[in-house]
Amino acid sequence: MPEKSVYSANAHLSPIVVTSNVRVEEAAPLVRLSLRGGEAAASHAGASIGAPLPLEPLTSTMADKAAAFWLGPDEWQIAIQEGDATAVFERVETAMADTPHSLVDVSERNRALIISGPKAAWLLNSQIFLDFDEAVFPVGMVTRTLFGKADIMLWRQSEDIFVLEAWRSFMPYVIELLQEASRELEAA
Amino acid sequence: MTQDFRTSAGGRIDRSSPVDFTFDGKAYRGFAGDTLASALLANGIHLVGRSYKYHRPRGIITAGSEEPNALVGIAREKGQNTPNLRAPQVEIYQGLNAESQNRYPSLSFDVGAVNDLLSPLFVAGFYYKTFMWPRSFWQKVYEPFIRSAAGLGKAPTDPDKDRYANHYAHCDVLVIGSGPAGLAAATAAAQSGARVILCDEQSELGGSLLHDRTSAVDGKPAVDWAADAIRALSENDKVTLLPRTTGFGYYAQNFVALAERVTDHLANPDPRLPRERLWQVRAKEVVIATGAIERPLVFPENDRPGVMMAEAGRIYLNRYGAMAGKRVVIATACDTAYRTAVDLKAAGVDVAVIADLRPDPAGVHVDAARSAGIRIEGACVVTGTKGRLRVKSARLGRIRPDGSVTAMGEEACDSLLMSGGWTPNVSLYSQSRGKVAWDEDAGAYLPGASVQHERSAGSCHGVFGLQAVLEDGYAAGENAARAVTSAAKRPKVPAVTGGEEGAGGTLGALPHDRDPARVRAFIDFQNDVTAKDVKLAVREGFHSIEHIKRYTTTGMATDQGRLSNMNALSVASKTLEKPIPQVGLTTFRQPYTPVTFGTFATTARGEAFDPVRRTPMHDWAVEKGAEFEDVSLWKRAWYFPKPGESMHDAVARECATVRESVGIFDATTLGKIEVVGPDAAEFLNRVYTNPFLKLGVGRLRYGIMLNEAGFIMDDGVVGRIAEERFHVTTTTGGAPRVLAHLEDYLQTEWPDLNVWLTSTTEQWAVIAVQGPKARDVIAPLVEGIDLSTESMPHMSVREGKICGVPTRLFRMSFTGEAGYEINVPASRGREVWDAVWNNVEAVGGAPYGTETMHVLRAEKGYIIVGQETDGTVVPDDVGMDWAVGKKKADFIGMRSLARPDIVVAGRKQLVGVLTNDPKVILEEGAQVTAEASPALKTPALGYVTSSYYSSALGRSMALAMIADGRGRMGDTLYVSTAEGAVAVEIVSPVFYDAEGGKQVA
Amino acid sequence: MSRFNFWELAKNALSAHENWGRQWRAPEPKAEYDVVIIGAGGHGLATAYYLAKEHGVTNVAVLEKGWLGGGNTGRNTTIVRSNYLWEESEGLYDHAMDLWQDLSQELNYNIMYSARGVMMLAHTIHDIQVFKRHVYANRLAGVQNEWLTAEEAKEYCPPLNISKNMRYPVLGAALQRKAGVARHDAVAWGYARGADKYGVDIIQNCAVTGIRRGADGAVEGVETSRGLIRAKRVGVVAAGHTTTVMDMAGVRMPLESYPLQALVSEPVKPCFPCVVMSNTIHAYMSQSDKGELVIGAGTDQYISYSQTGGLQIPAHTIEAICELFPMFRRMRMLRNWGGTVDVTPDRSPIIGKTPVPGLFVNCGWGTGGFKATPGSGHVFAHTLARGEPHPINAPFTLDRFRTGRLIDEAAAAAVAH
Amino acid sequence: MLLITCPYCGVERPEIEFRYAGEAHIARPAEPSKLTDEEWAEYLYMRTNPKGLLAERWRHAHGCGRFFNAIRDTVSDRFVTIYKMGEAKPDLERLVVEAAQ
Repeated sequence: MPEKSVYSANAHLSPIVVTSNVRVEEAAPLVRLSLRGGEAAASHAGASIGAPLPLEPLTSTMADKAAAFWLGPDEWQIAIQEGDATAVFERVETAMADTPHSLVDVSERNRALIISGPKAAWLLNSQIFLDFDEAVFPVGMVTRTLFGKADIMLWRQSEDIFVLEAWRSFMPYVIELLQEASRELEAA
Repeated sequence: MTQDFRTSAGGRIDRSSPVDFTFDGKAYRGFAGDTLASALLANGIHLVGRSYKYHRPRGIITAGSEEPNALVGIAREKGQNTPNLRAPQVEIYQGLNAESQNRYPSLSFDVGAVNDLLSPLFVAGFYYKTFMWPRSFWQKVYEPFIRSAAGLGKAPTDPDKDRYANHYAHCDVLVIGSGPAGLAAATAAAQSGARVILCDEQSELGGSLLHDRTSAVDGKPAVDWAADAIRALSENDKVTLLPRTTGFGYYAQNFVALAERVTDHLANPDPRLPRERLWQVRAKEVVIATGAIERPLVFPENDRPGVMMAEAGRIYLNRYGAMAGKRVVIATACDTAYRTAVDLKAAGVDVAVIADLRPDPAGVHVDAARSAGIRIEGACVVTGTKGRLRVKSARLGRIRPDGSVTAMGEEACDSLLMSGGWTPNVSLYSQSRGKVAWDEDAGAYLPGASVQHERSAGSCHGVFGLQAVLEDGYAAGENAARAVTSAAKRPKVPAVTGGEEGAGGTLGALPHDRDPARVRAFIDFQNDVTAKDVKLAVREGFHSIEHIKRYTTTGMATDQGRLSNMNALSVASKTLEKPIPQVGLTTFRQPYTPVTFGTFATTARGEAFDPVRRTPMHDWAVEKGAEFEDVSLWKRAWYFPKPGESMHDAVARECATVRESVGIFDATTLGKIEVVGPDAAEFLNRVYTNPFLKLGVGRLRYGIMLNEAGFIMDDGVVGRIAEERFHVTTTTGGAPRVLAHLEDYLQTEWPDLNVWLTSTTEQWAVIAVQGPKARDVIAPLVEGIDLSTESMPHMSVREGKICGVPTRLFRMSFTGEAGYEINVPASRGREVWDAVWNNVEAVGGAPYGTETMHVLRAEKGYIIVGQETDGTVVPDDVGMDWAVGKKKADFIGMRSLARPDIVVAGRKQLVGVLTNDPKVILEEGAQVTAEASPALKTPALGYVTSSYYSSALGRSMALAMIADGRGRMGDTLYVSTAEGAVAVEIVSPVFYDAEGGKQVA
Repeated sequence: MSRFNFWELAKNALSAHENWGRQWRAPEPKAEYDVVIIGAGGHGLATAYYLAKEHGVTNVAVLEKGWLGGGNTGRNTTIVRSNYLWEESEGLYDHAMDLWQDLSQELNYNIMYSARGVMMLAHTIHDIQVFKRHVYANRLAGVQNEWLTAEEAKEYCPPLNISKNMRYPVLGAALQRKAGVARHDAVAWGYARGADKYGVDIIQNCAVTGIRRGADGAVEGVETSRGLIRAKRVGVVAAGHTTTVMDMAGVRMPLESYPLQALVSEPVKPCFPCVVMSNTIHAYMSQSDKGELVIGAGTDQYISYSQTGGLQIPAHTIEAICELFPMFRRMRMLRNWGGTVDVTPDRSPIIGKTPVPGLFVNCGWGTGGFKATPGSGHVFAHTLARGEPHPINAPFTLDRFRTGRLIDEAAAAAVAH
Repeated sequence: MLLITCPYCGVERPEIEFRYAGEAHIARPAEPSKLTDEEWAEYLYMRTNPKGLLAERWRHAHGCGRFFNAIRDTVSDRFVTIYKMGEAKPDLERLVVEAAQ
């Protein structure tokens, strides 16, 4: 498990699911930037946030208070633990110079959940059709996929910790279904 | 009632745990571990149901999911009935209430049995030949009669209170069936380190090993070996064991669906548990180990209660300690029934005779029976049974060398156990799209080549005898593991004693000495299809097995022909004088056995049926008493009634407030796409009808998007934020479709363009402020933007701050009034809304909903895509030729606009409509005609697309699409209403501020 | 051939039904016919029947590569209705509706037409606008269709959930009372028996392998697995396989073939009185005379001739059924199957001439062809007999895709706002 | 439910992550206005719809968002090959021969 993660539980909110073997919490706000463009753009952006952007499909890179996620062959999501989205945006945008690219502030578009515990993968498999065997979905892997009928981004932070992002209006749906699936974990 | 037919000891039931239950209201007692069928048998009950067509009394015939007769309804509470449950699959629990089905008033006296007397008329397909006169009688008399006689159990009547779960799983090897072959396969695969899922439809894993008292494996009784194997698997954390779980659907690319029954067997299930769970499994390799199904014998009156499959008799005896009868006749064409005879005899049951079709039965099984002192008759056939609600005796006949039969007299019995041999269960293989092949030696269809990563093991592909089945299972498991992992190990196959293969079997109707016109030998028990029905179908020209099935309904009952198919096929084959493979085989389909709808629907119910999307300001609207409407997945505030206000009142007030003062509106749901890159303008120029190359930074433009067929697919406002950055809006419902459409062209047709699209719909909360006081309301909150018209005219965009929050401020109008759309980061939406609302409220403004928005835009003649347009409308039809860039060489849909029937005269065009009576509000969708009462089938000129009361006009108004509409200004036409046609005048579609001065002020 | 009626049935009962004759012959193909029809589904057989009966063209063969009625005729959910929007569609489907009413008597075969009403649910304001447009348009055309409130809809179909708390509440419904269901196999068998009676040869297990054209380009016959069969007029009524057959004549078609799935529950006593359809949440259901709930699912997204599809398709439909009828969550699916449907760009059929003289086509019925069977056969028989379309099928040309005069029912109903 | 390999992500994913996008290699004409109505209708509507190998487009709509091409047998639904947008269309006749071997 990485020592630090750009994601941390939002201390102002109570956990969404707590059982003996799984926990679901909402993550604290983050600055999120969507970067589109070629490898040159990625290289500039990586330099500006202090973490090289991943070029391997479905991988992520970490830095102090920042992370970058491969989402497509010309698409990354950059997450930064910092307050002022506009300032971060300007800093990265400036670093791009004349490289063709698209940088869009999507900080507010997504909310994130942290799902942790020995039953985290089991819980996710109630709605996600992915194989969470570590040989198939190793720590550090990130992907967009479907959670039931909602589009999500899913990142494996460690063996038992996943981060799930969804567009904000879809998050109540995701939460309801996670709560629903977790009910039987408390049953005898 | 006492358990008169319970053995004194043995079986897997827990005799120390009695379980009380009722059947048809009568109390019975069984033991923990009993199924409903075994408990009823132990209580001496065979009669459990009535057949589908003739309402004949029927008994338990099998011990498995293939049961066609013993179907019951079970309800834990009123209205929650589950019909058609198979008694051999129902585990009893304390307080279980089961009801028999398809009988009135009772199981032993059913008035529907009158159908049986009419059976000479009610042959296959009789209903196609009659019930046609008089015409009206079909629906009024005949059909209701047929419908009430047909059907089996009663549907539940109240909403299901149970919950259903879903689970996606992946594994290396999925093994379906946990009998000897499946257990061996799972063991071998697990020993190789593979991830294994082993499922079985029964409550306990082990299959036939659970009732095998004669075989030993590695020196242990078979059942103990099974227990050890299961324990070893359960201790392996890469193995998932799923009892009560039916592998019901084999789909493409080794996707297999399983249905797990989680709580139905529990007396008091924990409400946190789901009732059932759908497992959607992607397996690298699948081992099908679903066994074989014993075939009934087709002899006259073979459907009498008390007649049962021989292996079922053995299962009930050995596994449940329940005796099928106290004096039993065994009719067989196959060795395996001898095992039943031996076990019954050992348990103290009087085995009257084994009537074997074969002239000289021989072999180890026969020898065992003979040495147990059981009478064996070769060349002997059952030719009928007697008894009303339970068999009392069996008629026996001797088969002579010429095939004729002579009577041998009757043998008294209270149960008749039969075996026609075994049919390999190829359903799942067939579902996997494999082609079964007829094997003449086996007398059965067997799996052919594998089409998917699948292999069958054990008797489901014709391997019989315990030693051979185990070897086959181990090999299947090992080979499956080998296909996915290099670490596969060769397992050690245990040695078996006993459990030898039993030979023999027969297909089709048996010979008899009875009057063929008077007796019936059933092939499909539940649907009452006899051998004669199959012959009749052939006689009438139904020669394909699919035709025979459909005409006679054989194989269409809830067992899907599992017991009947091969016998029907054989009768058809003999009648047609064609070998079986030429007659064909009907298709096996999903599901293997019936699966609860709730298990398919899983968690989709209520708000989880589809995501409910709400804006950051939703709760505010709820507090203000808004009514909502569904627009795609979004809930949008429709209108804001004050106490006592009707919708009409509320909308009229909201409209007037916007026109006279100011209104605030939640526009968050509009789709938003950030289009960024050096070629952004070029791209937009290609995808909109409008020109975009010269749009200045800070300016907005309304754009229309066509599909390639030239029809309007979406519209919206596009803002140029920077030279290479555009903020595009779409309709609420169109957002995903538009983004996919744009990505399609960008990636497929124009990959050379340097431009990228990012959805920002949910990045922004959007607050529309519209009305003459709009600027005054927001001005105090805005920093860094000069709001004066000179500096920020209509259709412009500025970046700055509002309430200290960064904003993209659009000056635009969809109402005809001056107005703004304030884009702020979503999480700040509510606080900015509250601040703006304070100012709006202070000047007497109001919130408004989508209905008012619709009225206001209609007064201006603005279209709504999907309301004025319907996927068949081009820009000129709605008077928007002005938005089509005439100088452009190309844009999506442009070429289609030149097609002959697009440029033809007489197309429907957008117009305004005013009723002669200003109080009449037309219905949207009403048709427009030239005459008040046109002759029938006169095509309409068009239809009303939008219709409202306009508070600005003080009267009703409407928009319509009318043929040649722009050439009909001032004409009087007619519009249909529920009460008849009303006269209307055709006018311009712009009703309000035609000069457009207000919105630019 | 004996007539079918109760007395004949009773008489035959006395002879243990040993004396019933064949409902249709199994003839060897002749060398030449006046008309060859490719495809012995309901539409093809109906075409042959009306050719013989109404146009006196009896030297007709219907070629079927499998067993008659074995394609979509025997795989659909048997819904019959005619409350379509556009005048062209209204004309076509209502013509069929008229023929359905007396079809049992016409064919002397009980096809069990049951006018139990088809109700289409509105869940959004947009749905209401669209359905009312249908109701008013249908009224002008003399096509039965009426608007019901949600409460009236529940009265008509008591199991219906009209709670305001549903994800997509029922806001009302359009009801066509004389619409309903029929017994699909009986339609094929009745037309087959009727056509056979007039001398039409129905040749099963006869696959078409080529279409022979003369020097002038006109059709001369078809090559089959049972030899060359000459005919100057050939009608292709091959549903999902139309593209393949038309390829043999070198004609490109605006068609794509998709798997369409359907399913039935186990049979239960009568619990569902009518047909209910919901386009918005993708469900349609009725209860058969056998007692099964008959449910239509959607098409898979990809072109396929496999006659099977993915689990997610029926699951999606069952979700919607359980939302509309929450008591049926405890019912169980008995059987799920698939067919192959041919879909045109505007979701309306193509019935008429092709660029090849003598070659005619009747295809593109998509997911809704069963309801049109009698009407389709009737107007296509006219087209084949006269060489020109009947006024009812005149708009349904192949050429409309060139001119842009589409008949787009789906667009009129499906565009969200 | 099909299992589809996204050539951009390099992994197999269930069909529900993908959107079908119809027949592949139907290039939009460079200058539509120069086409006759027949030619334009051919581009818009006429499709091969083969019983056998079909070159078709899919989009990894709920994954990386990329469109790509695939060759699939429409009778067995089996994918023969999957390739990125812009790569040449394989020779279908050769694939048929190879599949038969």
